[in-house]
Amino acid sequence: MKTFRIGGIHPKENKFSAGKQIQVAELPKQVVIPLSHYIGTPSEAVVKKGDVVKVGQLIGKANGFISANVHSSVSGKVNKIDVQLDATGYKRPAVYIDVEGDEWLETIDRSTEIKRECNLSKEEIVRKIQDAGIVGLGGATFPTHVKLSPPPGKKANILIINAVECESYLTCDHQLMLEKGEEILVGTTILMKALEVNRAVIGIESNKKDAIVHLQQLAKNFKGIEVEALKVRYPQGGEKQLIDAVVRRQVPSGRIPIEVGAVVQNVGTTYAVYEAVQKNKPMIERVMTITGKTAPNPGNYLVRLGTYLSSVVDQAGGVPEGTGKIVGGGPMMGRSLMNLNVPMAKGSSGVVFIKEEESIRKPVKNCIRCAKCVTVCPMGLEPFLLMNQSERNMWAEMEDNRTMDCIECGSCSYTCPSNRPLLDYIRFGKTTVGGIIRNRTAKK
Amino acid sequence: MTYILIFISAVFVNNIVLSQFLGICPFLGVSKKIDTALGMSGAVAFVMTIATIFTYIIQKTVLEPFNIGFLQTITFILIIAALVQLVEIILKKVSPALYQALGVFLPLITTNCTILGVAIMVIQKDFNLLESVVFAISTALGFGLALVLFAGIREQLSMAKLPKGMEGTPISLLTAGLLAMAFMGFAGIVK
Amino acid sequence: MNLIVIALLTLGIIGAVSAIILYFVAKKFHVYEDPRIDEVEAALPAANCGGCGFPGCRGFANACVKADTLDGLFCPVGGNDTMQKVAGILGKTAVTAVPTVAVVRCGGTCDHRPRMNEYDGVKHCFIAHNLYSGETGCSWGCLGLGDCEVSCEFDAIKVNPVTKLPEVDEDKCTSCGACVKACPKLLIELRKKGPKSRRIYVSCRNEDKGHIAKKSCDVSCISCSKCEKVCPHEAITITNNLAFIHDDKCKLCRKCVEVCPTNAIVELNFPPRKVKEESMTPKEEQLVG
Amino acid sequence: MDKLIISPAPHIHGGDSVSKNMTGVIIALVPALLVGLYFFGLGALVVTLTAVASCIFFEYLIQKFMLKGSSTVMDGSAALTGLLLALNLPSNIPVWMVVIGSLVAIGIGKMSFGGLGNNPFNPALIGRVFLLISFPVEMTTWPRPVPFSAAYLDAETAPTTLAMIKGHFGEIPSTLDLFIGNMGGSLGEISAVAILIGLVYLLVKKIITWHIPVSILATVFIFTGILNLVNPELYASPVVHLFSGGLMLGAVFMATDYVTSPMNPRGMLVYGIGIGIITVVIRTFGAYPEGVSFAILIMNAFTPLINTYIKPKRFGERVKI
Amino acid sequence: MAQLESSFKNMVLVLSAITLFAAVTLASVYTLTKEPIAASKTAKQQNAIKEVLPAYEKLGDVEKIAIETGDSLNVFKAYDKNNQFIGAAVESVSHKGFSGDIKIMVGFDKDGNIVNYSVLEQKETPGLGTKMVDWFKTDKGNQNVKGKNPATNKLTVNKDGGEVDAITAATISSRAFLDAIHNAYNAYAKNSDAPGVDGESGATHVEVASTDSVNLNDIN
Amino acid sequence: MSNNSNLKVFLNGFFKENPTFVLILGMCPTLATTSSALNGLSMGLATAFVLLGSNVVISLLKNIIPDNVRIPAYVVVIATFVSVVEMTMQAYVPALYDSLGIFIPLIVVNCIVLGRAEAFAAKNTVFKSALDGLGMGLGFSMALTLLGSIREILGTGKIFGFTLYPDRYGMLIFVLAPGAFIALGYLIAVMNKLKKA
Ligand SMILES: Cc1cc2nc3c(=O)[nH]c(=O)nc-3n(C[C@H](O)[C@H](O)[C@H](O)COP(=O)(O)O)c2cc1C
Ligand SMILES: Cc1cc2nc3c(=O)[nH]c(=O)nc-3n(C[C@H](O)[C@H](O)[C@H](O)COP(=O)(O)O)c2cc1C
Ligand SMILES: Cc1cc2nc3c(=O)[nH]c(=O)nc-3n(C[C@H](O)[C@H](O)[C@H](O)COP(=O)(O)O)c2cc1C
Ligand SMILES: Cc1cc2nc3c(=O)[nH]c(=O)nc-3n(C[C@H](O)[C@H](O)[C@H](O)CO)c2cc1C
Ligand code: SF4
Ligand code: SF4
Ligand code: SF4
Ligand code: SF4
Ligand code: FES
Repeated sequence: MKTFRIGGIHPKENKFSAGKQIQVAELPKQVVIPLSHYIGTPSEAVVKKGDVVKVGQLIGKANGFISANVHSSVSGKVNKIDVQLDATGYKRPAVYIDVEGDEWLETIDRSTEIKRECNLSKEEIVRKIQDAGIVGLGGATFPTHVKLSPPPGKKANILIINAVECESYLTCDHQLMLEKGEEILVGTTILMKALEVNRAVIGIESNKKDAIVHLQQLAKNFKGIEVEALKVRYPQGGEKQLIDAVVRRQVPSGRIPIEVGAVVQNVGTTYAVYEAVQKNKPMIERVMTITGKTAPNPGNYLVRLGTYLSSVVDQAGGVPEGTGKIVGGGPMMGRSLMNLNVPMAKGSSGVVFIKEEESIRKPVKNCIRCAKCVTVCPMGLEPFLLMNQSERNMWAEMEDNRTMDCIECGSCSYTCPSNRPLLDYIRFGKTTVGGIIRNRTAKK
Repeated sequence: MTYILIFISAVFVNNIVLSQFLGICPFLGVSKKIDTALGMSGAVAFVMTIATIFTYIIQKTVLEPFNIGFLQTITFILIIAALVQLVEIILKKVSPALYQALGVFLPLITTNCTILGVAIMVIQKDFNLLESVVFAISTALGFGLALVLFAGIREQLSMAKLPKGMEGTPISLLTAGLLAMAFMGFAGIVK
Repeated sequence: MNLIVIALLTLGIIGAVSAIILYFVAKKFHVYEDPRIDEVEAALPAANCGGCGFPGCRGFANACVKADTLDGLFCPVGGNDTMQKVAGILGKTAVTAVPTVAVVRCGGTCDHRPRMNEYDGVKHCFIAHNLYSGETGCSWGCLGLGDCEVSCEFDAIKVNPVTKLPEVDEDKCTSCGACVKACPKLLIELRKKGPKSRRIYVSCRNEDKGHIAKKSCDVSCISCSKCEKVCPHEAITITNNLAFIHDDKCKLCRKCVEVCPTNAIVELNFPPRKVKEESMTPKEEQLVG
Repeated sequence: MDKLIISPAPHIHGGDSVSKNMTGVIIALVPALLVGLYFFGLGALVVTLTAVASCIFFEYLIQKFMLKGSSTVMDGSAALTGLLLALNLPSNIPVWMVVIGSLVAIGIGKMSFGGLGNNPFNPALIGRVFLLISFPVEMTTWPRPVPFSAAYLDAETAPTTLAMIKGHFGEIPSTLDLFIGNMGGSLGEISAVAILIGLVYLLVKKIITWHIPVSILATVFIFTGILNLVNPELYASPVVHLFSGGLMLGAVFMATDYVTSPMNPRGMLVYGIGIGIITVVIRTFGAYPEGVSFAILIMNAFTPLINTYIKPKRFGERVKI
Repeated sequence: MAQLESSFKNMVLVLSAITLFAAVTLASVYTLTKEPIAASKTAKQQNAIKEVLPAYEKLGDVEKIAIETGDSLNVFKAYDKNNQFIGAAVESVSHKGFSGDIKIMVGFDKDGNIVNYSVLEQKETPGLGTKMVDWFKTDKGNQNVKGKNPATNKLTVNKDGGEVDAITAATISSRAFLDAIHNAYNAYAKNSDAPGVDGESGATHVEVASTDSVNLNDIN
Repeated sequence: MSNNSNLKVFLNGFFKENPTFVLILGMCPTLATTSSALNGLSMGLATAFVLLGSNVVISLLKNIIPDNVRIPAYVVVIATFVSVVEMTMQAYVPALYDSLGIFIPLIVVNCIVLGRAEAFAAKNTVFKSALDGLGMGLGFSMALTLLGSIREILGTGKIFGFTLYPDRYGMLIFVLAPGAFIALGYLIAVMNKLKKA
């Protein structure tokens, strides 16, 4: 079975919500739709206080190249346009909408019938995706239309659908594949068309046997789409790792996947593309997993953007006793949440409750130079060294040792027998070194 | 074969620093970083070779014929001092880059006993000129090897938290001792 | 006797030959380096802190020698005395700088700012700051993890374990600015030391609207503009919901301190005032006492 | 919990710990220890217990009175150092020497550098080589292996295979004896098979990787093989070299010490090859019949350089655009 | 007094003066110590000869005898008052030492029995190889070589099948020492005055050299 | 000048500026010649003699030596004294001369000697320079003797040749190169500790 060639770990999978039917979350009373994205400039609000909006109506317009449109996920009245504390406690611009009814734009096709045919041209597809405000749902929330418009001179020759879901606990992509398999394949064909490639590979880790079988069955009817079962290994979902695993090409340091002719899209994104292109539905909701060892009711929920996490969590049985930490996203890469009063955003793939005793870090000991962090690092870095250098502000050395290559997968910190906070320091170094590099290029 | 034996002996078995106890001051002083250690080794190799040739010639053409061996110490040190200064002056002008790399070490070399030590040793060992040159170069290599190994260890140690009182010279000496102990394994390879 | 002659000749010839060679080589290969660089370097405090903006003291010395005037060149550690010395060596005139000192613009002690979360990462302000806004509701305030303390070469700034706020030791602070650069929350400012070390400043950086700020911290600036109005010297301006006292205009009249409803304005090293004594905040007591 | 905990990702940990690794190695050493006890009996027991106990004791003492930090006595590394030191000693060595060896290993070799993780040289080998140089006589007289023997200090002595090779006397034991361990030698080094069992355990438990042991053994095999082809009279066969002396113990347990070995596979291979070559050179040309200890210490000294100049295989390295 | 200015004249003058001073001092010290140095060098040899031979009246000529190793050894022959040959001291060397050559002086009586030996020069490990200085004269076990005859006794270490106990474990030095004894005996056996001794390969190349610098008979 | 300050100059070399423990100068002879207390002491005294002599002569000559030829002049003076010591030892204590070997001529490059000439003798009176040379020299001798004793005791169980315990308990390594480094390392560590305490 294929997998990537350097490093990697296998944390306990703990996929408690696997196979749980996607439930539609209740409509909230109020939504707070963030205008900013993880990457790129915030969108510009195009509604004002008091405006009445429908589901799917544009409320924020993309502002710049790497930015995406934002649409209302509910119908109702704009309460205000203000800042909102996000999961990190910092303020971001957002649109507050009081929900009234559930009135959708007429252009949106809400039927469940699968529309397979797509006769649009490449440009029309990309335009539709851009209008729909689709961003990558795999975590980085990078605007999808940007990825579909390769820089001049570069051309993709393979599309890889990232259905790896290598993070433990999370199951939203898995469940989506089981329930919307055919739609995803249609979405894949549309993406292939947009990229003008004739080969697409859906990479799925072998712990999702049912999904592999299901998609393989369906894929027989689609030209050029293969389903590849991959060995279970974290961080296979990282796009560089996935490309390596599927087509044995390694994206060189500081480059992007298109330079080796590959484009990677998450399954969720693919489904969103299907809905946007075939059903005219902008990005207004997504599937997320609520789970944890103590979670009373682990499951997958279809949630409207801007819904407070607290309200979704309440539907899933509330915060369990003895929770020490709540993680937004998977436990390896997600952020710990300060509280649940944050709105759900496009990139929210799940909420994981961590038990109190597991949430406190163990005391840090001396590095015993066991090199386990080096062995597991999927980028071939030396985390122990980078941490040492970061602690001593040796930025030039860190740059030489390729700190900017780190994908922040956390495998190193996960593995270290001395519980050293390797990634914390590497991130610190990355931020600083990144700043230094930016200053340098700006000067030139 | 003799040359190979001289080489092995000077680099590993009778390493100038670790078993002959010469050049300890720069060994302890200029070994904080690998780069400086390399620079110092280069400078020493350069000066040592030239100095050995000069002193050897003086010994054979002046001191021995005139039976004034008792002037050995004083003439050798004069020659070495003058030579170091000469190298420094010329290097500064001719190759500023090399001077940048080696310059800071040059003044240190006059008071480095390896140079004088090797000059005297080749006379004691009755080497011919070629053997002396090979010996000087090998000794310098041995010095460089010890210095660079040591610098590597010290760079690594700089990341560690040492016990109070051990920082600085004590830990360097201790490390040098353990290094010398490891090098004793080469004993007997060349007599 | 014969021996002495030979010895003399040998030594003499070797000496003479090397002297002559050295003499001529030195002449031919002479390279000039300004000796004043060494002199200036010797006059500097050798802290190599970079506070002057140059890499190390020698870099600064080099710059001083090369520069036409000493304008804009200042060693914060050595202060005016050192600059006078440097000026003396170089025959230039030094610009005198007003002495400054670091102040921390956050008054949110544990009492004033309830903690809402518990941070369990590396004790490093920068790392914590990149991750989230802080353990308290105020996303502007001090994280208390001591990056400033680590950055200070002079042991002048220390995080008080009780208040979890850094405190500056005025006598030790050389105003090198290292801590200013270190603080990710931009809380530290180099302010005029003031006559008899007396200073007044707004000890807050919260730019939230008043009610939000007040909610997260008792002693925050709520931009009520009372101080702005009461200041007779127009030394206070309010931008982004935050008052700021300009130390070049402030005449230390202390009117603003009295009117501030949240005690966000701090006065340092003034003789105690009788009237408002009871209502002093613990922090002020500490600072005044 | 009233306050939610906030920390940077990752939020889970694999559960590996220092003590797990150390106990793993100790477990892997059990077969070798048992063979030692079987052949050398009481002496082996006394030496092992003394070494382990005194290493732990000295670490505790130094930690407590001179370093003043959190105690690391319980992580098992001191016990492991003691055990490895013992396995490297003749079983008839006086107890006071074992105590000195432990003091040197822990005091000089480890704690002077700041304790676990900071020492540039392998502590157990520092202890052993210190003893070897200080007490060459006691360190080079080994008792004859006798099953279930109760003799200690007055045991009948036997030369090691390597001494026989070097001195060109005596009959070299059969390959089977070499493999099982029926020969003179330090108490833990004699049985190749027991050590190989330990190696398999270490590999399965992922405590070490194959690079170091395999590169050392392969280098020694090839190098001695060439010598043997050149002159079989003078140079012993590679099989004999592989199974005699401390080579196995060194390659599997001592060269692999995390702290003192390189930290990426390429570096490990260079390090292993270096150890192999130096071992053979000392064995065949040097004054000592055995060179593994020295070879490992010398390559320990090279480790920082290897780490500086040999980097792991970076992702994306092989593709050129 | 102010420091002299660095003018060219001053520099040359002062340096010359100092050099003169140095040359004079050194030359005079050299003259003064020349004899004691030479004396101490020969004294070492003379004392060694005296130590390793039975009481004798005078020494004969020094014979330089080449042996198989390629070295030629000095053989100092001793006579009693009747001018009878009573034995000879051989200055022998071995190149098999642990670190460097080992030079010893061995005395044989007229029958070729070892009278005594003295180590002239060795660089063996202190505390180990250096023990040879006394080891092979001490009555303990089978380590004493005094009174033994290399022709009849098997003077190798017992590890090599001989009858001498090595300095425990440190066999390198022991072997080298015994090697030097053998060399000495070979040279002795070839000396012109060795009656009744069957030299291993018969007397071959014997070269008589007269001692020029010092009169060896002075020691008596 | 008061006697007190003369005493200070003299004692300086013993403690505050001990060449071995504080200034870390002249490490080679320190390590090489201290395999026994006696060797250490002899080397120390030989160096002390050179120090004393060169300090005196240099301070005598300090005013007539032009600055530019300062170093060569000093070196000649020092080398002269070294050669004198060398020949004298060779003549009267040949055994000692053999065991100190190459390190006698190397006193020339011992940084202490030139260092004191530059730092002290060139600036002070003859009497003070003599005191300084003597103090430094004896401080150096003291350090060497101390190190030699430690190595001799640990290595062979003897001190100045007197047996303290049977030498089979001695740790040979202390007589050899590694032991020299290790012993000096810990000795300096202890000195550092004492200085702070
Ligand atoms: C360590 C790491 C793990 C990741 N794991 C996944 C994953 O399991 N599934 C996924 O879809 N994306 C994952 N991603 C994100 C992918 O790298 C990539 O951004 C995504 O597949 C691109 O598709 P998108 O633009 O449609 O989101 C991961 C990224 C990193 C750095
Ligand atoms: C600054 C930046 C520029 C990017 N430019 C492009 C681009 O021009 N074309 C493209 O296809 N992807 C581009 N990407 C997308 C990345 O390749 C990647 O898909 C995205 O960062 C999400 O991947 P992740 O989740 O693994 O981090 C860019 C990403 C970043 C951060
Ligand atoms: C530091 C050290 C110095 C040694 N010096 C000598 C020596 O001077 N003479 C000697 O014969 N062996 C010397 N040896 C060799 C050992 O004592 C021992 O004899 C050798 O390892 C092998 O013993 P064997 O000769 O019985 O085979 C020395 C060993 C060490 C560790
Ligand atoms: C695989 C492995 C091998 C080890 N080998 C040794 C060893 O040879 N000698 C030793 O003293 N400690 C050894 N240790 C224990 C520990 O790493 C050692 O005490 C440290 O060097 C002390 O800092 C080993 C540990 C591991 C995990
Ligand atoms: S977080 Fe970075 S350094 Fe650590 S394993 Fe992942 S890529 Fe490597
Ligand atoms: S995993 Fe931890 S202990 Fe091991 S080398 Fe990396 S940082 Fe050090
Ligand atoms: S407190 Fe800040 S400005 Fe003052 S000395 Fe310290 S770092 Fe420099
Ligand atoms: S003032 Fe800034 S740097 Fe100092 S502790 Fe507070 S947040 Fe950290
Ligand atoms: S004494 Fe040898 S280098 Fe300083």
